[in-house]
Amino acid sequence: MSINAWLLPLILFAPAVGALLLTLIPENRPDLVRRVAVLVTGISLAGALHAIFHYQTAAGGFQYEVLKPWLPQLGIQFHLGVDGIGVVLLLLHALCGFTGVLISYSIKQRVKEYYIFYLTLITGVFGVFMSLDLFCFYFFYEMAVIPMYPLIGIWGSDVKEEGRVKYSKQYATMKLTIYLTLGAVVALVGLLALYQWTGAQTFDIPTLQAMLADEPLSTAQQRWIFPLLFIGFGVIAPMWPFHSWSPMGHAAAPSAVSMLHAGVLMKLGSYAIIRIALPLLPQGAVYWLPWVASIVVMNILYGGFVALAQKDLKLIVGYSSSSHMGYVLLGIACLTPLSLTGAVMLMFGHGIMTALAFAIIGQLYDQTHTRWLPDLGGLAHQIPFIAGCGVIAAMASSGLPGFANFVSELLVFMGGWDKYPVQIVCGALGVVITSVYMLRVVRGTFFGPSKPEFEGHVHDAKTPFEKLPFIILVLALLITGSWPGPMLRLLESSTGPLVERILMNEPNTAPDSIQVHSPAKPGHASASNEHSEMN
Amino acid sequence: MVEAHSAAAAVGATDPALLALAGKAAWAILLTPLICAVAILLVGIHRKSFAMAAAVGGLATSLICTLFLFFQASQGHLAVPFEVSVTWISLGGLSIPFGVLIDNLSLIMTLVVTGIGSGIFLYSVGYMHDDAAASRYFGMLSLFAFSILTIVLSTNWIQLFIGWELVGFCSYMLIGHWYAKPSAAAAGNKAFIVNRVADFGFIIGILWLWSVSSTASDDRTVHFATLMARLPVLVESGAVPVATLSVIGLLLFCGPVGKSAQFPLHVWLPDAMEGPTPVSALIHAATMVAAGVYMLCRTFWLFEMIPSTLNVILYVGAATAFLAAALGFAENDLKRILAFSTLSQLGYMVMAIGLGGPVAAMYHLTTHACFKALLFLGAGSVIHGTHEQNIWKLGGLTRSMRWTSLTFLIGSLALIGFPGLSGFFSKDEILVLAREHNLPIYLLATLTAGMTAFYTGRLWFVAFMGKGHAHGHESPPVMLGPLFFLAGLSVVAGYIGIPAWLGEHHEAFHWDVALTSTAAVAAGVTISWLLYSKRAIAAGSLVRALALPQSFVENRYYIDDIYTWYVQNIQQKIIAAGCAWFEQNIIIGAVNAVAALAQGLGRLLRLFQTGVVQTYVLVFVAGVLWLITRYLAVR
Amino acid sequence: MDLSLLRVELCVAVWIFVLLAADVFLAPAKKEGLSWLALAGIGIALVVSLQPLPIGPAPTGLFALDGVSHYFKPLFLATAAAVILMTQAFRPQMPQHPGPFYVLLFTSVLGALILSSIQDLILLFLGLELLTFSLYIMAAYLKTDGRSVEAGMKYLILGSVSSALLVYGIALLYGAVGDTSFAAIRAFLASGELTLAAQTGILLVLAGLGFKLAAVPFQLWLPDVYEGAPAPVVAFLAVGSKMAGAVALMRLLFLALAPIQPWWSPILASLSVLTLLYGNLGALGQRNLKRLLGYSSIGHAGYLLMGFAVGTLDSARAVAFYLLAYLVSTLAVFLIVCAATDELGGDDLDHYAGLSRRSPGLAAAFFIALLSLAGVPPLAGFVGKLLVLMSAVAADRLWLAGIGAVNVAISLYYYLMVVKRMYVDAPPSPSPVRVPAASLLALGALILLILGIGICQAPFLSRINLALIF
Amino acid sequence: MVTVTHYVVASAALFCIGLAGVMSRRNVLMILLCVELMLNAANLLFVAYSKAWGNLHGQMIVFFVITVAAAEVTVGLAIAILMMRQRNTLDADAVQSMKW
Repeated sequence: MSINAWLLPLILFAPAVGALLLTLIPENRPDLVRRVAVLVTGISLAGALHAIFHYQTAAGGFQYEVLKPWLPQLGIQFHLGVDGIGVVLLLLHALCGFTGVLISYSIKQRVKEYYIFYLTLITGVFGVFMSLDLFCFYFFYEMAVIPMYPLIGIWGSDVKEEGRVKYSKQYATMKLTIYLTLGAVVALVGLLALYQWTGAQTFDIPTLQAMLADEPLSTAQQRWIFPLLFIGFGVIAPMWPFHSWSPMGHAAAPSAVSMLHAGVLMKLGSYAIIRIALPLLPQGAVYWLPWVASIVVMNILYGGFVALAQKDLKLIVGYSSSSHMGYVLLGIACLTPLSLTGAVMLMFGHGIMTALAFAIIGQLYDQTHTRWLPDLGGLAHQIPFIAGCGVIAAMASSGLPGFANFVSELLVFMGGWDKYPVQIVCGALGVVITSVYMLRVVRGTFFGPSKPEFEGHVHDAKTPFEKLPFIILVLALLITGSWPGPMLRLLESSTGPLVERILMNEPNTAPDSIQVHSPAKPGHASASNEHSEMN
Repeated sequence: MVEAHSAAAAVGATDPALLALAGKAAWAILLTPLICAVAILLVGIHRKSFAMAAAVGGLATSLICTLFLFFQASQGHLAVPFEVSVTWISLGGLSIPFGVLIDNLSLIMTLVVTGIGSGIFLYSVGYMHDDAAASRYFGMLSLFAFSILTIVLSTNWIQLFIGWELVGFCSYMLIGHWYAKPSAAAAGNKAFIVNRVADFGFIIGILWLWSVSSTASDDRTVHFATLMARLPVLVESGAVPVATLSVIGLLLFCGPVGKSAQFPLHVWLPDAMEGPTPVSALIHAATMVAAGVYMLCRTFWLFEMIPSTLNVILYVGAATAFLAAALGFAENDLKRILAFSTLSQLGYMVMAIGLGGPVAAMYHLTTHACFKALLFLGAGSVIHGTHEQNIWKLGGLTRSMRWTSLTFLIGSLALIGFPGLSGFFSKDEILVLAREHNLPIYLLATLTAGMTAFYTGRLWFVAFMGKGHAHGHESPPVMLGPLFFLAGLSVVAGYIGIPAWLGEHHEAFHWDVALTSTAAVAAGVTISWLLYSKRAIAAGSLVRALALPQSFVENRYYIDDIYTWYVQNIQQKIIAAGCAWFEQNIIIGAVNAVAALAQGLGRLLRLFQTGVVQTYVLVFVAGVLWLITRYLAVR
Repeated sequence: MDLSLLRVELCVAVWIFVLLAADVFLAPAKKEGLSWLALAGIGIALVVSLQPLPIGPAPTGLFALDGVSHYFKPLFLATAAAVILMTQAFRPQMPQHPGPFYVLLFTSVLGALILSSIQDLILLFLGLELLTFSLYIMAAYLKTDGRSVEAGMKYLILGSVSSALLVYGIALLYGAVGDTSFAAIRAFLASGELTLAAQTGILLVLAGLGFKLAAVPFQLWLPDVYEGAPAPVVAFLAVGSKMAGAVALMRLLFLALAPIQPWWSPILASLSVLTLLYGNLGALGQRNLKRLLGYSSIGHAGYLLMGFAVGTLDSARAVAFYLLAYLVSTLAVFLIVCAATDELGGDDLDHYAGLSRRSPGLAAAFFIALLSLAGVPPLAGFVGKLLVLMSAVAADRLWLAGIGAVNVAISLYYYLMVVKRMYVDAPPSPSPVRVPAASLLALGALILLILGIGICQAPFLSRINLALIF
Repeated sequence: MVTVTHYVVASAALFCIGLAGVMSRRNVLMILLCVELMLNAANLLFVAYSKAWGNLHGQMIVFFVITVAAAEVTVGLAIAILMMRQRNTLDADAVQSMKW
């Protein structure tokens, strides 16, 4: 049996098994706990790297598929598989998860419980990125949300403003959990409606896609379901005005959780939109996306302006994330191969960048016990390495060429220019705003004269092991940013056909052409056959 | 993957072996500094001497390769333009190459960058010898060299933009090299953000241009050569209206306005003097700020189609030249005077573009790069020797720093356009052009030449000639060497036929223009001599007589204040604070309100839960009655 | 009459006498053993109940041992077993004489077992009364605890009023139909007649069953009784009694009232919405864990009603699955509550502060059980809710499913408030909570079941699909 | 002649009286008695319908109801005694320690 058949389960279940193993390890062995966590996330990372290097770009489509019946009575299958988009996000998550485990070495309290929740969270997110069955998808999606609650509630920190508590961590984590769950259940209703109205008695995404290509839902139905899915998933994306859980959630979370949260969790929303809402509801997408394109401009500009007004480092990066996810949504809304590729690339780039940013802020906070910008300053004297990484993160965030963010934002702009020039111009303005607040952060934190209160007890990442997470993230940004070709080809193999299929559904196109362009893949056809036998 | 293709039609075929070698050399020019930068930042960050050696060696390699190509091309062995490139992004219909375009224009600019750059790198070895973070400095310097070469050798708009942004980053890092100084950190931020604002227009322009560049048969392109061939056809056929192209041109011009510090985005350049002086020389005098002008020359085929945009460029350039020169009058900081002078000279170059003379602009760019780098290095030498930048606290340097003063004098003379020196020739080209096309601008430019002479004279007479109290020591040979080298260049640059190389057949010398400008220069120098050396006129009384313009100039026309006011009061206090208020009270407030609503609704519902059993019975019975009255249906 | 149909009930009935006798003859010091005796009885009944169904024609008459009852009977017995284990864990709080308690429990279980097999309104009434009478006493079992007596009193008065209404409804229905058997009622309704008296009768019967299920507006007794009654009794109320009501309602709706499904469907739908909102909104801001669980149990009744309102076979199966998931999760929760109340010093939420520091395993089990109640994957409750919502969507009641879905998010809030106490707040003392080994074992089994049902749903659903055929 | 309708009306009246009593009387014993009234109203209805339909189902139920009613009163009295012991009152409204 080739490795491809069990690659995805390996990636998925390594952290889960790790979490189970941790339950058996006594609490007074934190080193062992950490080592197990490093090991299992390392296995996942290796698996994700293997997946991305061995993905057959020429063949495209879903690969490394695993198909097992799960709940055959309802047509639910345990169906895993990744296409170009999925494999990239898998890598993103593996990177963030692995570096997050390393960054979490600074957690000293209740280490065992922490890693159990953390690994559960990682499992959930992996599951989402590789699920090809709506049930599987939702299953892992919710699973990824819940561990956030204790992770922030126990190990987080209150968000303070001038010494007063602005958002308590309890408030932040409860809001985050409930908000995301609310979004998820709204999406769930949409998914169920989709399942029902399709009449296919299957949750299998490729099968549904093939069926809907032949017999699409009526336009009215699509127009109903699409906003349910888009808003439901948009909450986690996070789409304006449903974003308010995110900055304070980032701010209250412990650094590794912020990394995962801003780096990966927020991508679940946009990924779900790309994976489910767009291909299954093309007409709904065509109908609603112009509205979305205008709303997300609010994300970009508004998020940027609010970030300008913040003084808590994590809140700044938090609002910046909500601003930058606007580009992702804009790329989706523009719905061209270029913009969609750019959007996914940005999901990757922003994920890594923001993970890096939160790793840095975490290091700062652990040592200085403050994230309040006016209290900081001159830290480049004490922590030159981290300061260097900070400059890199700020520059990546500002869209400096050489980092993945530049390529992706450029692609979004180029791809969207024909459709929504005004929105693109506003988006480009957002880049300017980003550099304003990012440079303010860098200057306020690292530059300026050395402050006596930090001297002597703020320590740089010195050993290679301490530097490792930062180096991994910086390299990921630089490699994909300076030589984006391979990753773009990977993404294009999936985004191209996706957009093509959707645009087939533009009202002015003859419906006959649909069938020509979306032949059901042999694998999927057999999947649906199996399913019909089960019934 | 690497494809080399040469437009060999021009001067016969090139020998294939030479072509291959030239391709390798071209890549080497671009990539050696990058490799050195990476090496320095990765392994040399704590090894100062390695960093210095790598940086200097890297750029020297580039210089050698450039010289090789230059001689091959000038001898006619190598047909230019000549291009090697790889595909950086290829996605659907979009193809963005990354490569090296070698032609006369890029060769001359590459020579400027690598030649003057090598000198400055070498100079830095001395200048930064005692700096603890010299490795980072040299790493950034190497990265800068790569970035500026990316612009210079660019084959397309996107590559140009990439280099454009990267030089901005390097400039940011180098201005803020001494980050412990708050003013340096602030200056770095300012430079980066002002450039970002300008680049906003620039990238929109690029996007727009790209979007209109498709023809029936071909995809859109950002490639210079393709666009150059395609745009006239598109304009003629009406597919791209001239008005659209004019707007695109204006947007593209935003880039140079920021990078070349044209009015009103010039504010960052004086502040950028917070960086180490070699940086000011290389980045903020010779190369990066000239990149805007270079870009306009590189893409002049676009701008020559849109006269209205050229007009805007002309006036912006002229305004910058004049206003910046006036700012030089009131400045007391040695480097800032040079910075205003740089602004003014950049204005000249941009003006030349506006007048339709890219060759003149490029000519002036080259000579200016030589003498302004010389002036800055000289200033650096002064600062290195005296640790003082205020001209009034200097003085008498001709005695203590003889060689520095000599070279500084040569640079100053070249700057003011002393006949026979390089600045004289290049400025003359521009003035001739102005007189041909636009008389008022010509007069303004001549006046500016006089003003240049005045503030340069002031600088010289006060800082170098004045009764010395500053007892500096002369700089080491590693710093003096580049000074001599650049001084030599400043002298000879006017004689080596740069305009001819750039394709302009030199016309007869315009004595009238030359004489007029020389007269203006002479007047400027004389006045400054009278004021500051001879003290024939009391400077104070003159200042009092010109009180209003004086305060206007001293405050730099209040432009900085306007920007500061905007940032502090509009951006932060109204927009950002307003959004934050909206966020806190409306968005978060609405979410909290929903939560409170749920809680409140729960509390309201629980009003039934009185704990009194008979209430419960009552509600029970009421419920039954409600069911009966509501759902009883007669069939 | 074929007594083998009654085999489970007979077992339980016989064991009532065994228990009585043992209670009389056992020395007071050995009364502890009664719980094991009771467990043994349940075990025997459980084995009997798991015997395969006799193959034969669809049963007629008052009582039927069909797929539905065959599915639910083991569940009732398992509930009873869990409640007995809870009494062991709850012992410090219980009176010295546990004998009558087990007798009452068995009587109650007998009522529930009967309800799962009813084919006739008479048996519906009798089963309900048998189930409820014992519960009145059990609710007031802590004779010295004022709140327990108050709970018993409230439950008694509301219960008797509801049974009076139920009986009156049966009388009206009998008047309209002339018979009380489900088959006759079905035939009557199928003929298209639906007199006002019959409608009123049906509504009154629904109100009586709604009382058992705690449907709004018949739910007001529930929070008070949950708060006051002893925890093991609450567990039986929450699981056994509610499930019995649900089975009876299911049988009534699908066997007798099926022809007028379009009539009762909207009624139940509106009750469902009200119940969901009342339960979940009311639970916000509660401070007593048992009271909170009371409101939450009203919320769960809303989902059950939603399944009934949809009125399809799939929805009935979804309800059956939901009940299974609800059973394992709720029993796990109450096992912990029973075990912890004494050591923690009470059953307010604040008493649970820092439980995860004191007993990490117990807290983790509580966490999992609560999340299962909230409906979070990969736990049993999630699948139950999903099935109910799916059945609602399948019947084109998207809005109903939407309200149900939103309530998931609301309910998560108060469950997480419990989690917050356990995981975030500091413990008042570091001493671990001791749990009897048997309860611990049962708890472990329940947690495994919660996970197992949540992850491998297929065998359970197959079992239900086979059992539930109307 | 006395028809079924008369019995129905009478039983409804009886039922309503019982219900009103449950809601208005405060003494637990009185409430239980009123519940008895409601149950008996149902009994009356059963018997009347039994006569009208000419079958014995109704009459059969009546016996069950009577038995149940007796049991109910027994349980009720037991709880009332507990109430009396603890609170020294039979007032149902006085017992409201648990609410909201």
